[in-house]
Parts: sequence; structure tokens; C-alpha cells
Amino acid sequence: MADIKGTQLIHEYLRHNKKFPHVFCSGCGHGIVLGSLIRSIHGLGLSKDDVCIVAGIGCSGRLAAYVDFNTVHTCHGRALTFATGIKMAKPGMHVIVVMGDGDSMAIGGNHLIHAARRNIGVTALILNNNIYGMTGGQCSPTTPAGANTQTTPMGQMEQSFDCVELCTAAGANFVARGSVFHVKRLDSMIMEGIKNPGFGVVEIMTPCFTQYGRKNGFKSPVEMFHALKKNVVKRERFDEIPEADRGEKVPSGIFVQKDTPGLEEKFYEMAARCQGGK
Amino acid sequence: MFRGSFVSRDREAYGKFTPNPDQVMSAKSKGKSIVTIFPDWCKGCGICAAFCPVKVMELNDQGKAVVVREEECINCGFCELHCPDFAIMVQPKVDSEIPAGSKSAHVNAAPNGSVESEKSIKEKG
Amino acid sequence: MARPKKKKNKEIFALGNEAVVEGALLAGCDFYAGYPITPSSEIMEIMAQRLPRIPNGSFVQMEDEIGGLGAVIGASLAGRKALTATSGPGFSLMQEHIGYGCITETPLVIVNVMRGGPSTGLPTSPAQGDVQQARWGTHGDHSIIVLSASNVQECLEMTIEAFNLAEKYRTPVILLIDEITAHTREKITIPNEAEFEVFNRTLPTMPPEWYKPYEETVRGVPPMPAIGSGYRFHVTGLTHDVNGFPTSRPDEVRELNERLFRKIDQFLHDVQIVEEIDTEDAEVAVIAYGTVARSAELAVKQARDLGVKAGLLKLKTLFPYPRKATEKLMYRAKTIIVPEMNMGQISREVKRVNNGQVSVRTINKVDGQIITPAEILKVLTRV
Amino acid sequence: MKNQHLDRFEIRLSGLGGQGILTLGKVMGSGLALGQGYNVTQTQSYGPEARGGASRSDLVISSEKISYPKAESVDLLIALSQEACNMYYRNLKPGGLLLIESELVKQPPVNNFLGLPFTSLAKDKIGLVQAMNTIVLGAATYLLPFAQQKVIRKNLEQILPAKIVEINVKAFNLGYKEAKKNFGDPEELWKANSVVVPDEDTDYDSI
Repeated sequence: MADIKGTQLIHEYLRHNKKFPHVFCSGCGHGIVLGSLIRSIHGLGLSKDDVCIVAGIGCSGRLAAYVDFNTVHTCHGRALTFATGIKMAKPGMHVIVVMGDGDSMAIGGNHLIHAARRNIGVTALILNNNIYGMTGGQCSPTTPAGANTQTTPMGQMEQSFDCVELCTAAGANFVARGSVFHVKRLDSMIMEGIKNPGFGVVEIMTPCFTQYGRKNGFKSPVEMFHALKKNVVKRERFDEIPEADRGEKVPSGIFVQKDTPGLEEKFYEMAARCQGGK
Repeated sequence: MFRGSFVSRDREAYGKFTPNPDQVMSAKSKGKSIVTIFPDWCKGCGICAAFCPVKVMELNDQGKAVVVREEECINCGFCELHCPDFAIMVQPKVDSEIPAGSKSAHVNAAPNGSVESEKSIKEKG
Repeated sequence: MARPKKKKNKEIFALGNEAVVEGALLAGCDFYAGYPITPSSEIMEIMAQRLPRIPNGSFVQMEDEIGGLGAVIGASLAGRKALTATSGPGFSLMQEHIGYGCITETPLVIVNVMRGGPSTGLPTSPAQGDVQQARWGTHGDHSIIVLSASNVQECLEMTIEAFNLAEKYRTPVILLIDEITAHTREKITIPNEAEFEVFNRTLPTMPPEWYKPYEETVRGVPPMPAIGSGYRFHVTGLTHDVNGFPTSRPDEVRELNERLFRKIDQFLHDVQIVEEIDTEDAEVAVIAYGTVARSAELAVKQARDLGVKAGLLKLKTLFPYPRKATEKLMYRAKTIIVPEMNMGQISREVKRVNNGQVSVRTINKVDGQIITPAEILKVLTRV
Repeated sequence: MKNQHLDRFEIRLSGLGGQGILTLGKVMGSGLALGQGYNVTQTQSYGPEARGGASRSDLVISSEKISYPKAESVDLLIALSQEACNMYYRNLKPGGLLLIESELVKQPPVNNFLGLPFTSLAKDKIGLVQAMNTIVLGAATYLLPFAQQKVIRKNLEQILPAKIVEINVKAFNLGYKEAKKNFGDPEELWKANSVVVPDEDTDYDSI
């Protein structure tokens, strides 16, 4: 596998006994994230057996079934709890959690902040498409104000969550934001996230044309990619932009990178002390 | 308050993608690649056609991407990285063909029998 | 299956909750995740003390009961024997994941120390209100094993049993005890390792390429490898085919759902544990479980002294409901009395079996107090 | 020494929170169950009545298998506070003994009671108020005709953390000695009550 790359490499990791093409809509960014994840795992040289992908419910939840790792498709919002169990039981396993924005911050919001506080050594990829895609386009905790959705036909009135700030405040060890347009940067963020000890979060901006774009004035998935290209800017550049001109722009990059050991490391260290000192 | 990147309904029209001229003109790599598209896997989102700096692909009348100007390809890798359906493969011409087995295996990868209607399943969420 | 045999051995004076921990550790439990709730908290507290001291043991306190059971399922998928304990409100929160455990056939044990309800109810008083919830709490038709324990020694024995059944049948097992038993201290005997059987899940023996995670076997229970052991497969809460991938094909869906029932229903003799006391010639019989069975035992003894041919069927397995044992009892008995600390949950099952043969009397008490022997005796002597 | 046969003997320990009632119940139960081999169930009250100071622990001791684990009609009621004494006196069966903290229970409900100033004893003679419950254990061991002083003391030594064993053994001995000095022969005290429970029913735990 060493000398192959690109799409060929990705195919090495796909489960070809699953039906392809995958379930995602045309122009959905989730496939790009899947590719990026595979490249990152390959880039880190991890064995397929040592990687466990835990996914929640929703479009992002379907991602796990397509890759040839240990994969678990869990209940809505609860992926992090399963991942916590797996990581505590098998601390050597690289546990990567794939969640959507509603999955992680609405129904699973409590699990997200506590996983961050607990600093359990899993890496969470939060696929933020600003909408509940699978259920038909209802508003999610990251739907921007004013946006049209099935449940906000007159425009979203609530504030939205900033995933990066939320996870930073909750104490995550690694927090980053990328987008499916800036794939190479995304690859390196995911790799950093997996390498980093403790709880890591990578928020990935990904477009949902079918449920979000069509209702909010986008003519094609391509337009949404143009929007990503324009609006997702490196955080260094974002900081330079005067606040008034920021508009729809969001910063991307690595926001937090600490090397506090994860809960599982601390626990087994303590357990070794208990067993040794008996 | 955080605002997502897909905010406005009355947003400005997005300009056409203008590739980096240095990259485009790297004549060194021009015409040295084979671009393959698996039509069974392509869903016709058009990302590859829209963002290809040298317009190698186009969408055909069935809405799927096809290679029309392979010789222009500068092997920038954008389409491969951004194809959500893993349907595009860019390979160096030196090998003159796709390595054994990989093409046919991937094109006809759909399993026999496992009929799914996942798209129709509406989940709690 | 060999039940733990009693023999003079190490004795301790322990709470019901402590006995659950002892039983779990004897059965090989090495993972606990949960959320504290009265009256089950002692289980968690003692586990926090004990688990770091055993090789590979791990413990984590989660943010809620949903997380607790989620972590338990994750650990079980990773090859651990995992336990969580809770009580009323926490048990309600866990229902979602119980269903997940059923469809993914994940072995796990949930101890529910029943307290007064509904809602926050009576946190420190006993009740038996969660019986039907344990059976039918999670949505969708499913098969599950529910056990109960009536004294501290049984807490230990039934916890071992719960782990064995969970591993054997790849299913969640719920052990229902009530606040009285959980908070009663009694002398219990800890059996030697040789004195009871510990069952571990069947591991696949075929090469990983051949392995199909949900394939039918002779017992109906597919072998289960741990995550990370070389068998890479997909686990999903969606209805899946034998390969573990989601399906909606009617034949595959039916096959999965029927097998989930079949794998337990073909071994009812192994799953259904009852204890019969003076039932051979009983004309009036009591069917009881949990702490109430203790009162019933005394009442039956007192009734016998008074010349009433009374008997007791003590249920240790509540679901699948021990139909055969109940039918056997009804063969002779004219009246069946079902005392419960609820408004009639097991009596429902008894009446389903009854089919009009005998008269079924219920004693229901929902005031947070245990049903006393005198109350049962009163009914026993009147009929 | 062979154990006396017991059918069903019930003890209720009650008092204020912080007096160590629950520990006392645990230690006494453990001594009788593990040390002397009786069947013992020990339950305790939780909940609203346990808040606001009241605390209670029940022991049922029997040579036979114990069916009903809670105390129904109490043979020995130990009340270490006025409130507890008032509340539980009615559960004391006819002929049962009442042991009180004589300084804290100022108004005993009957004239026929046994009392010792346990708190003062702990303060003055042991120098540690927390040892009060162990003094009660010593006194109770003296009162219970089937309890063996040596066995209970040995069990106490085994289950307490090493740091506090010495002071507690001292307290236990003091309680035993004081009871012996003040109460007279326990056989005499129990004479009216044959220890075997007559079956008066329904006076169940109605708290």
C-alpha cells in the first residue's frame, strides 16, 4: 500500500461488499471527509485493526459503514459515550468519533462537553453542515440566524453554537476547524488530532445542498463550495480582518493544542500504582 | 455570536474560480496524467468540473463528469481530493495503464444481493 | 448450567449492593460505567474502589445514565464484561441503549435497584414498579432476560448468573433488586472459584475473512470477537443483515428479529430459574419475587403451621416469564396469590398463563413499605 | 461456648445523625453474624426521616433463616435521643428492654428503662466523643444474653482500621463494665421477657 495514493489509496480502505456509491447526496461534503479521514489514518501508518470509528446518527452516522476499520454505528448523540467505553477498555485503540452538528451539540451536547472535560483520548470529527440532513432539513444548533429550514420557515431566530469555542471552553485538549474545500489542511488537522493525546475535536464545515443550500439561495453544490472557499479563512488572516468586515467569514486552523494526558492514561497509571502498591 | 459560513440568502454572486497562474502554467507536468472517472460512482455534483484549473472535465448530458481534455491535466490533484464519491483517479502516464485489478474491481464493486434503500430510511435525528 | 453451590467458605457481612459487586467480580466483570443514584450508589462506590485494583479493570463515572450504559456497551464490544447499576429514573434514561444492546447482541448487565415511582418518587423506599419496564421499556419488539434477587446471598448468585446468561446468549440482562435487599446487611458466603461456573462469550474460530458477525449458528447465538482482535466488522443499531450492514429487505429483517427471540426461547429451561417451597401438595400458592418473597416464605410457613396447604413459587427469572413452572403449580393449587409492591405487574403474567383454571388473587402495596408476612398470611388463611 | 438458640430477636438502634448509629449497627451485626454465626439482617432508615437528625438501624438476629428482614416488634430498643425514643417506643414489644442515653433522653416514656450517660462517658473517660457508639456496643453486649463479649470485641478489632482500634476497644470495655456495674444481672432483666417472640402480628414497621 505504500506507493499508492489518491483515490486508489482510498479504495484500499473501503468495504467493497457495501453498496457503492455511498448514501450521501450529490455534492455532499461527507464523502470528502471520509477520504480525508482515510488519508490521515494512512498517513499516520495506523493498522486497520487499531482504528475504531464510532459514528452517531444522521448522514454522518452512515460514514462508518463504508470503511474497513472496526466500526460502530451508535444511537443518536451517544457516539461519544460508546467511544469512551471502547477507549477505556482498549486504551491502545485509536478511537475516532464521527458526528454531525445536531448529533454532537444538540442531543449529544452533554456528552460532548463532558468528553472534553473528562479529556478521554478520542478524536471527534464534527461534520457541521448547519442542518439536520437525514430527517429532512430541520434547523440544528449551528443553523445560522435567519436561515430557512423546515422548522424555521420564517428564518432561524435562535443563536447558533460555535463548536470551537464550546469545546475550548469545555477543556478539550485539541480543537481545530477545517472545511471540505481546504482538504489538505483538513488532512493535517485530522492527523494532528489523532496524534494529540486526550480529547480532540475537529469541526469540519461541510455543505448540505439538498436540505440547506436549496432553501437558502444556493443554485448548486458548487456554489456552496465557492462559499466555503471564500468564507473559511485561516485564523491568522481572520484575526487581521477588522471586525466589521468579517461578515460570514469563519476562522479555521488549530485553536487549542495541549498535551495533557488523556483520562485512560491517567486511569491506568493510577491502576498500576494500586496494583503495584498492594 | 457565531455565524456559519452559509449565511446569506441574498449573498453576492460568487466569482468564477481563478486558478493560480503559476500552477496552471507548470508545463512540466502538463499532459503526463491519465484521468479516469468511474461513471457508476459519479453522482454528477460538478465540483471537479467547476474547480479544475484547466477544465479537464465537463458534465455530460446525463449529468455525470466526463474527461474531455485529458492532455491539459497538470496533476494538481484537486479533483481527486474533492470528489465526494471517490470516482476520479488521476495517475501518471508512465505506467500507461491503471495498475492491475484496481479499475475493474472498483467499478464493479457493488455487492450482489445486498439491496438497500438507505436513502429512503428516515432516521431519528 | 451449574449454579453456584453453597459451601462453608469466606463469609462477609455485606449490603445487598456489596454482594452485587462481589458477584460481578467473581463473574469476571472488569468494567463499570455509570452515574450515581440512590439507592444503587454503593455499587458504583465500591466498584470505584475495587476495579483499579484488579488487572485490566477500568471504571468511569459518566455524565448521566445514558452515557453510563453507552460506555458499558462500548466496553463490552471491546471484549470486556461490563456492568452498570442504576435505579428508577436512571433506568428510564437507559432504555434507548437497552434496545441498542438487544439488536447488536451485546452482552451486558444492568442492575436496577427499584425504588418508589413514578418519576423521582420515593428515592429511599422500596417498590417493584419497574418489572414491566424492564421487559418492555425500550421501543420495538425485543427479547430480553430479567432476573431478580430476594436476599443478599441471592444478589451475589444472581449477579454471577446475570453475567453468565448475558455472555451465553449475547443479550442485555437486567437484574432487579429492590431498595430493601440492596440496603440490608446480611452474612453471605463467597463461593470459591471452583464452586461456580463462569461463562465467557464464544469467540470466532474462523479466519477473519470468513467471519459474518450476525450469522445463524446452532444455538442461534453468533460468536463475538472483541473490537481490535483482527475481526473488523460493522456494528449498527439499524436492522442489519448477517454481515452487519443495514438492510430493509423483509426476509433479512424477519430473520434477524426472529432469531433475537429464538436464541433465548429455545433454551428456556436454562434461562428460567425458580425456587419452589412446599409446592408439591400446595392448594394455595404464592408467587413472589424480590424482598416480598421473603415475607411470603414466612407467611407460607406460618400458614402450614395453621394447617393450610400453602406453597411458594419464588421467581428468580422474571422474563422470559416461567410459564412452565406456573402451569405446574396451577395443576394442583386452586388459588394463586401474587403479592407485589406495585399495582400488579407480574400478576399480569400469571393471569396470562392462568387461562381461567384457578383464581388469582393479588396483594398490591404502593406505599413505599414492604408487604409483611402478616398481610400475606391474612389472605392465605382466608381463601 | 455454644450459641443460645434464638428464634427471632430484634434490636433497634436509634438516635441523632452523627452519633454513629449506622456504624454501630454494622459492627454489632457483623459481630453477631460473622463472630457468633447467627443469621443477622441489618437494615437502616434512609429518606426524609433520616434527614433532620434522626437516624435508625434495625437488627434481626436468629438461629433460623430470616424471612422478613425488618424489625416488627422490638426486643431491645436503644434510643440515644429524645426524639428517637418518642418515635420508636411504640415499636417496643411488651417485656422488651429500653436502653437510653440518660442525659439526652430527659423524659423517658416509662419508668422501666436502663440508662447510662454515654456521651459524658465518652468525653470524660475516653476523651473522644466519637467513641460513644462503641460504649453503647459494650453496654448492649452486656445486656444481650446471647452475645459473647470476647467474640464481639475480636470482631471489632478486625473490622476497624488499625489506627482507631485501641481507643475503641477501651470504649467497648468501658461500656461493658459500666453496664455490669449499673444494670445488674441481664438474666434477671430478661426474665419477664422469654426472648422467644410470641406471635403478635401486624405491629409492623410503620414509620
